[in-house]
Amino acid sequence: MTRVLMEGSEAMAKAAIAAGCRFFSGYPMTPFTETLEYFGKHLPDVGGVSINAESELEAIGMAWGALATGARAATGSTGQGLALMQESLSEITRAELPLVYFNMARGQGDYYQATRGGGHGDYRNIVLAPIDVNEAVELTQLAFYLADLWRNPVQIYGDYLLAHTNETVEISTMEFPPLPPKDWAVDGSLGGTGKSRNINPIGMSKLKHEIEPEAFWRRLHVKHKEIEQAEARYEEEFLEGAEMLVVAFGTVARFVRYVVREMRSEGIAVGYIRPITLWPFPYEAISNAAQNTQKVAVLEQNGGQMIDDVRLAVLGSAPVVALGGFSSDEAGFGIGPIHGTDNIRDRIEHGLAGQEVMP
Amino acid sequence: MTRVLMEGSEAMAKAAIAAGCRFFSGYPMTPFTETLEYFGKHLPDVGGVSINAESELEAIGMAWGALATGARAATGSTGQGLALMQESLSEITRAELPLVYFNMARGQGDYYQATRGGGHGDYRNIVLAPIDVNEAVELTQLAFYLADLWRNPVQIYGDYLLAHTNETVEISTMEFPPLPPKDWAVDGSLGGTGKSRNINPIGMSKLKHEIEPEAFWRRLHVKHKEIEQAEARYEEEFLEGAEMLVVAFGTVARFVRYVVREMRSEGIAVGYIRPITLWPFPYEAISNAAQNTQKVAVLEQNGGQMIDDVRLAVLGSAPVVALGGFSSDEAGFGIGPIHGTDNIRDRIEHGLAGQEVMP
Amino acid sequence: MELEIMLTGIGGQGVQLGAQVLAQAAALEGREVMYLGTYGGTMRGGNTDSTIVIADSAISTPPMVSKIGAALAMHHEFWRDIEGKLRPGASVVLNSTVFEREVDAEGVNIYQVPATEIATELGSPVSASMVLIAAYASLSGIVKLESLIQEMTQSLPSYRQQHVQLNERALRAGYQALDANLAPCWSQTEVAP
Amino acid sequence: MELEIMLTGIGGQGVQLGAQVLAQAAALEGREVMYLGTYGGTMRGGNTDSTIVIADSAISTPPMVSKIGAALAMHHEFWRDIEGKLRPGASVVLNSTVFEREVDAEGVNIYQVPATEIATELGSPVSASMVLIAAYASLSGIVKLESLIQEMTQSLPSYRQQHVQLNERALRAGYQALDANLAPCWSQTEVAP
Amino acid sequence: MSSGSDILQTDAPPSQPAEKLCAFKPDLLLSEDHHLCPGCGEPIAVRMMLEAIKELECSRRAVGVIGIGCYTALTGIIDTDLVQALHGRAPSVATGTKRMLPNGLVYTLQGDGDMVNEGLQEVIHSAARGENITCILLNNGVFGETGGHMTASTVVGQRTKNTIDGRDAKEHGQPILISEMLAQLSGTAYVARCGVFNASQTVHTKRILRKAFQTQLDGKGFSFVEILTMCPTGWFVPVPEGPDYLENVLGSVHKLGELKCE
Amino acid sequence: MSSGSDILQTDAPPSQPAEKLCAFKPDLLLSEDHHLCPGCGEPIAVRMMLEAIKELECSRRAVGVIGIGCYTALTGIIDTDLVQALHGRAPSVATGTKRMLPNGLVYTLQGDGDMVNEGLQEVIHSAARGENITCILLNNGVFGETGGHMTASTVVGQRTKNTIDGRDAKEHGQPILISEMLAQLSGTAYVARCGVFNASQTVHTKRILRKAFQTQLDGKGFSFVEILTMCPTGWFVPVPEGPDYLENVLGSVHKLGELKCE
Amino acid sequence: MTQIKSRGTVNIATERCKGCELCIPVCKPEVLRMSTNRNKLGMRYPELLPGCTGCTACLLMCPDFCFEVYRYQEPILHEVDV
Amino acid sequence: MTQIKSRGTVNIATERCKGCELCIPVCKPEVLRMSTNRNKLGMRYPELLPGCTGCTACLLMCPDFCFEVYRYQEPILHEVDV
Ligand SMILES: Cc1ncc(C[n+]2csc(CCOP(=O)(O)OP(=O)(O)O)c2C)c(N)n1
Ligand SMILES: Cc1ncc(C[n+]2csc(CCOP(=O)(O)OP(=O)(O)O)c2C)c(N)n1
Ligand code: SF4
Ligand code: SF4
Ligand code: SF4
Ligand code: SF4
Ligand code: SF4
Ligand code: SF4
Ligand SMILES: [Mg+2]
Ligand SMILES: [Mg+2]
Repeated sequence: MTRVLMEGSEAMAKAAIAAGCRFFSGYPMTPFTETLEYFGKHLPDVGGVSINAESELEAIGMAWGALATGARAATGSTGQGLALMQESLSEITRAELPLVYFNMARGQGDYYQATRGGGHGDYRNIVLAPIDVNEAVELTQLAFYLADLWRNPVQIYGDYLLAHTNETVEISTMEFPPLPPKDWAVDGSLGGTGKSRNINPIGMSKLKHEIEPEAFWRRLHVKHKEIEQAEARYEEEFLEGAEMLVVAFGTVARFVRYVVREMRSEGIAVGYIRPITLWPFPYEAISNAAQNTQKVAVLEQNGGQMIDDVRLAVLGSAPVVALGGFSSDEAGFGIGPIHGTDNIRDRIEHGLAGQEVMP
Repeated sequence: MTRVLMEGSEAMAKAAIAAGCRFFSGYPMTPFTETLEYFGKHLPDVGGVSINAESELEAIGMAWGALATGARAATGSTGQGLALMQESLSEITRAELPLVYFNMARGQGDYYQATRGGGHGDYRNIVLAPIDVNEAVELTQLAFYLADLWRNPVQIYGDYLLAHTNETVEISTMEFPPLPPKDWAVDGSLGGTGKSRNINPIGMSKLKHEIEPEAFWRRLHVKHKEIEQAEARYEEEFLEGAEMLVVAFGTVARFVRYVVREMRSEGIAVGYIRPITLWPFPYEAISNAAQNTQKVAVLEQNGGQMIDDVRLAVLGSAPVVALGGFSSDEAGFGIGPIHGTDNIRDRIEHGLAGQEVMP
Repeated sequence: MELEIMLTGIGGQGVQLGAQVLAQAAALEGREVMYLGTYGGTMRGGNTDSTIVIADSAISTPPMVSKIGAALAMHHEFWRDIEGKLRPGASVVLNSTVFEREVDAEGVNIYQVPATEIATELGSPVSASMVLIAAYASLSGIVKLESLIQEMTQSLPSYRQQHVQLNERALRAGYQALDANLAPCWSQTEVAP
Repeated sequence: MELEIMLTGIGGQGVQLGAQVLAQAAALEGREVMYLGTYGGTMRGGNTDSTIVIADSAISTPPMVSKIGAALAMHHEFWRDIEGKLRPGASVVLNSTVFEREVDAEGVNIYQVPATEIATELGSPVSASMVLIAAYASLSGIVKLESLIQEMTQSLPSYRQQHVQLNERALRAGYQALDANLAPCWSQTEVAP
Repeated sequence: MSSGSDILQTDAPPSQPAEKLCAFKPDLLLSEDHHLCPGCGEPIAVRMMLEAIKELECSRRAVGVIGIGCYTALTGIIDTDLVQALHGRAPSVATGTKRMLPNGLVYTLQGDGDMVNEGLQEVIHSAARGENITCILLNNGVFGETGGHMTASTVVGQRTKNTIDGRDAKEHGQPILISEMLAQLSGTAYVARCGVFNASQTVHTKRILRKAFQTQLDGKGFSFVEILTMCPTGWFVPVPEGPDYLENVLGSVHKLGELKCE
Repeated sequence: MSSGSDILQTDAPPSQPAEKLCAFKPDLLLSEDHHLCPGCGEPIAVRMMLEAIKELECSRRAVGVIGIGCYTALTGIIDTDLVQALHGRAPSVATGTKRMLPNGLVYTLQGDGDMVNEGLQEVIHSAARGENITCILLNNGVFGETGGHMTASTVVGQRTKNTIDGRDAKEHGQPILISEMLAQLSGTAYVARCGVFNASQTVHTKRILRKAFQTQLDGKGFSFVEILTMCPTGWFVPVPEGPDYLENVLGSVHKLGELKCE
Repeated sequence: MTQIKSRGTVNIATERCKGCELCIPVCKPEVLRMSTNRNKLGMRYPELLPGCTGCTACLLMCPDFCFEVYRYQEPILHEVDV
Repeated sequence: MTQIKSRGTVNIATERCKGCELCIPVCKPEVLRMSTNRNKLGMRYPELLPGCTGCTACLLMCPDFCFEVYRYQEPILHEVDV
């Protein structure tokens, strides 16, 4: 298969279909709409189903129902639409259903939402934040694998630029290790046998009146700890001898990486590290990297959210400075001055000079 | 006025009415239902309106509409119901409306939701976590004041025990410094004058086509930074000479405080510090306290959420240990073994012995 | 001083009402009071407890107590859970008409009151919990009989006012059932109402 | 090598189609390509830009560029924003029929192509952007004419197939408008398709 | 021929030759035990539903999507595959399930609080879409589970926790007649309302449930059964008066009948 | 008496004595400029709405609660007090506003995507409650703002972005006729549907809006006006064909008329 | 003394009975009545008098699955005082 | 040459016109037609021919608030070629 030029939205949807996604439901909202459109156009070709749900609540409900049958299913929106889905996201996590969902965000202000969730109770979703369309294609396929492996929702955190940039990509089904059979999935077949299934967010099975919620919470917690151990992913460059380390994620990191390469080529001692998974956050990698640098800078397109995690990683072993910052357009789609290498360079230079950049 | 014995739910609702709350809307959910019931019974007595909304989404919408008129208005639910309100909470914060809302939570698993929010974009809500009914009565009144002062939503984070415990309380209208007039509130009166109002979550005013979203975000951010400076509240006891500091909040802190007092009376060098505001978190107080102790323990009824903030406060200056933990009942209302001084003492002793307690 | 009192029994024995009246009476007398009722099951017949803490200044004790200064037991069912929490010197008042177990705690003072019998004689077996709380009030001095009567009257919903008289009789009878001041709980300093 | 090409113009001049065809043609030839269109306003007549990055290996450049190696300008409106980004030695191809400004950048190579005039002569003024991209292709060698023709054909929606012929003529004419290889952009090493 | 005391022995199957007409519980129930209140109508309706599924020989293809209300407690004993949905969301969940299991018999079980309050939109949209599922509403006109407050289905005059002297139209508006509303949509193929306030209506309820399921099996589109059920607890009426109260108070507004049968 | 070229000068008020019948914009509009598409029906409907408010002398007591759709762009120029609601939520917001401002004239302005999709439940519940507000629906059968996808109001055969050859009932179900649905509820006092596809219907639209507002002013309960509006962009039809397409395609299903007037 | 015919009978799981009395009025021959005794749950429960027809109405109305219904191959006759 | 009477007239803000043509067919006397020239937005806009009645139909249908409508105190007569 050769590389083709595709828009991010479409490439991700296509990758999802290549990964076996057979159900999609969503409600239009910029810049998520094109993803929805691609599924609508192409899922039927492979015998899948795509529904333009009547609202975000209905979209995630439908995905939930499809997941329960063992199908690979996905939904998505922008962070705003996902805000409406928080009750479901939290409970789907407890029902241990392998949902994949897209946040085609308007900027990076949804970091807290993505990593800490706005649902109730303790739960965590894996969050993959691709830097470009090529990585998005890979991470989308990985998302379905991880979701099934851990029986846990996985979010793909993109944005307007990821959704709308066209890149040459190759989309073919990726290989992953084998997964256990989905013997928990409902298909009706066990009705009347005394062993019928019950897909339930409070871990309840049939005839089990005495739920043990504490044991259930603990089991989930242990699983989440295991995910933290196993799945943290990151990319790093020029850590060696870096006077300052810049931490960034997603599209913004693409600008940062470019500038850091440029500065390094000019002999400026700056390094770069990028969480690919926002949860689990690569605490260890950043903690280690922070041992060998004078300061750690965080460059995120929001008022300062990931900086919490960076501080938690660095834990005082080096100063952590914020390089900003808000960056918006009139339409509210989250495109702004931060999406320019000049602007980024300026921020990094401030950081090197020991100055914070106000968000 | 003398002290009367009242259930927490009712005392808070009564305090809200004393503070001038004149609108309430909510949807039943344990253990929030009694709060809703009290408003329903007693708001009409003072010419107020209480609506049993048809869902949580409708409840918060109604409160939004009432707030827009300048009325003191509130809503609430458990964390699960609040999960459904996240889009609204996030946008009400941007519309700078002084919402007060109750989270009569099922345990302390909603800490992330309360402090980081599950809405989209950057926003923060003040979170007050009373330790008992008496404090709840005060904090409820404070909530309405702070909401108006900062034009920012304020959450009151309670739980099943706070809602259902009866205590002797005195509920009379508290005095607060004067507030600016609500000249932004709609009443229709400026229609046709060219100066009619527009209560808008994206900071848009009439004829202002060129919204400056960045300036808007920044203004909000600065406000939130000011709140962080001004409003952090906490309680502390026995910091002096404490070998270990226990951090806890809400109802759980009531058990912790009791046990710490008991242990101190036995000469055991343990101290206690309690964030009263979960946001803004009392980083400085905890950071200072951590300077003079050997370790900091966090005792929260969840899988470990506030511990992030404690770590962010302590920043490595002392080890931070988790003392757990999940604690549930069959009904899922969040009552469990942690609500026992024996259990708490046991956890604290583990901490003193240098052992973490798994959640 | 903070005194933890636990009422225990099975559904339908008036445990919650008894607790409420006792708690309200203490509040009426200007005490700091906290109480919390718990219901074990959804169906009638499950266990039902209520914890009351009465104090002369701000209460430190959390609402679910691990130690109890006084226990009023309407029934032996579920008594096990309570026994272990009794403080040394705790007062235990038993509804001897139905309580059919040994009390397995050391250093506590046990008072037997045939509450159900007394109440039944007065023509109102459901008033047994009133007998019990009044008996405890008299032996401990925790609240005055008048306070109990007043709060009992206020606690009953309007459609139950016919029970007021029966309950009042039960309270008076209970107050006489034991010698007064057997185990006084308040120091001499009176709390301002 | 990563080459940033920016197409600029006003709405309705075919800027987006031109960019798409150029980008697709490069992809067809096995290059790594990235492109992003932006629309300034909601109404016709607003500015419209498109950024293309073409490279012979994985692209490092982010989608919104601060520096440009080549600019193809259909119109002078909004040219100001672009001028400042030109790299030294950048190629600038202007639609000289309508471009009415001075180019205020030093060290860049300016090529004038009367694209609209050529296209109008061919009977299809809306094909001016095809003329321009083909002219650039010929001077830079960035893609072959055949690739442009092939991708132009594929890019047009089915209900626009009548434009294929006109566009093909415009591409061919544009390809002849300047001397070939005035500013070759690829090193001698060919990229494997 | 027996004699003696009037009261017959009923603590075991009869010793005389007899045919068992009906077992304690339907086959698709795992146990007879549950915690619902005395006199609750929901277990009665669920029995009919499970018998209907069995009679249609769909035990091995039925998937239930359950809402949140008192009936949720029955998920531990219903022996069909189940998906527990959130309060209000069952029809959307069922939509996803049915689309992926076109041969399944996919039903929802919801209360009026779940369906007519919290999830009104979901059921209407699913119906309008003509989704080939069967939605079953247990309508008791209250939020039973949370203590008996008024729902959007409570009829005027009905007692609930917050309308203890009866719902007042001025203050609380009028109830939504959900069956009438759904019948009006062209996406619905079968809509009927029944009630379990006496034995013959209970049998009739099963008949209606069978028709609704059959509609789905025939691929005709959205089918809907509204079953009026007793909630003496939520209504604050004496338990034995539940059936009469249901028939006369709720039933006089939510009128029984087949509203649509295509 | 003038003569010369056929084309008259129209770039200024006439020089001859003349009475101004109608100004460019209604008094309650702050400016004529907006970014909506050529041929959009929404500004026409909004003009009628603002004129109706003015004529009823309610300029100083009207509060609008605005949904999210293309019409939202007009909030910058509508000169009544406004509250911007989230997508779908306007009727609930208006409920809170009206309860606190009983003498206000509280109206919502929503699109079909906003009201019939995302917020279907809110408008129905508000109507059932008999909330004394006026909800105004601009129905163009598409999500105009997000690029013209099908809504729950799109009629069978209508072109939208994802039904470019016309909505197909089999695949996408049938539209919800929201006015009919609301008229059925006893909480509604006034329900009418009109359209702005020609001048007389536009004038009629104002008459209907006046009646709806008057219903609220008289305290009679929920009033509802559905206005069919052109969206040539979303329908993928040539701009000048908008009015005809509206009248014939949407109007033949969403039939004009007063459905309820109490 | 008179004779009453039972064409059917029921097996009642009285320990499960919650005493709701729904079974009582639906029994057409009126052969069910509530006990004076109470079961372990504290509830009164139905008792069967002669004359059951095996109509299953009681079973249909019982929310607690307390009835099993039988039809005798041969009707049973009971002698009762009237 | 013939005479046409204008009882009214319109003031057209052509620079704001988006060329939708909605005003054209609603003008009963058919005195509006689209220009051949384009405005700054690149759009054609309506032009008025003699015979306006001042009926306001154009104004009612214009989404862009391009019309002001006047009624002459005395009708105006135009001489036109037919
Ligand atoms: C989002 C949400 N809100 C509120 C609740 C609380 N809740 C649980 S059950 C219930 C009422 C159920 O009423 P209904 O569906 O009529 O069932 P019933 O109990 O009457 O059988 C409510 C409000 C919830 N679980 N989820
Ligand atoms: C919760 C939420 N989901 C999705 C959107 C995206 N959105 C904005 S406007 C719109 C469509 C509006 O359609 P309609 O109300 O019919 O108005 P129109 O644009 O057709 O005038 C959508 C889906 C949103 N703003 N909020
Ligand atoms: S509350 Fe009502 S619906 Fe719930 S179990 Fe009890 S009777 Fe049934
Ligand atoms: S998309 Fe449709 S509704 Fe939106 S402005 Fe354009 S024509 Fe109007
Ligand atoms: S089967 Fe019929 S006759 Fe027999 S006890 Fe039951 S209801 Fe009565
Ligand atoms: S219907 Fe069932 S539960 Fe109710 S009284 Fe009869 S046997 Fe008992
Ligand atoms: S006012 Fe009437 S007659 Fe005059 S131009 Fe307008 S539509 Fe035509
Ligand atoms: S209706 Fe208005 S915008 Fe449309 S063509 Fe006529 S004047 Fe121009
Ligand atoms: Mg119900
Ligand atoms: Mg629309």
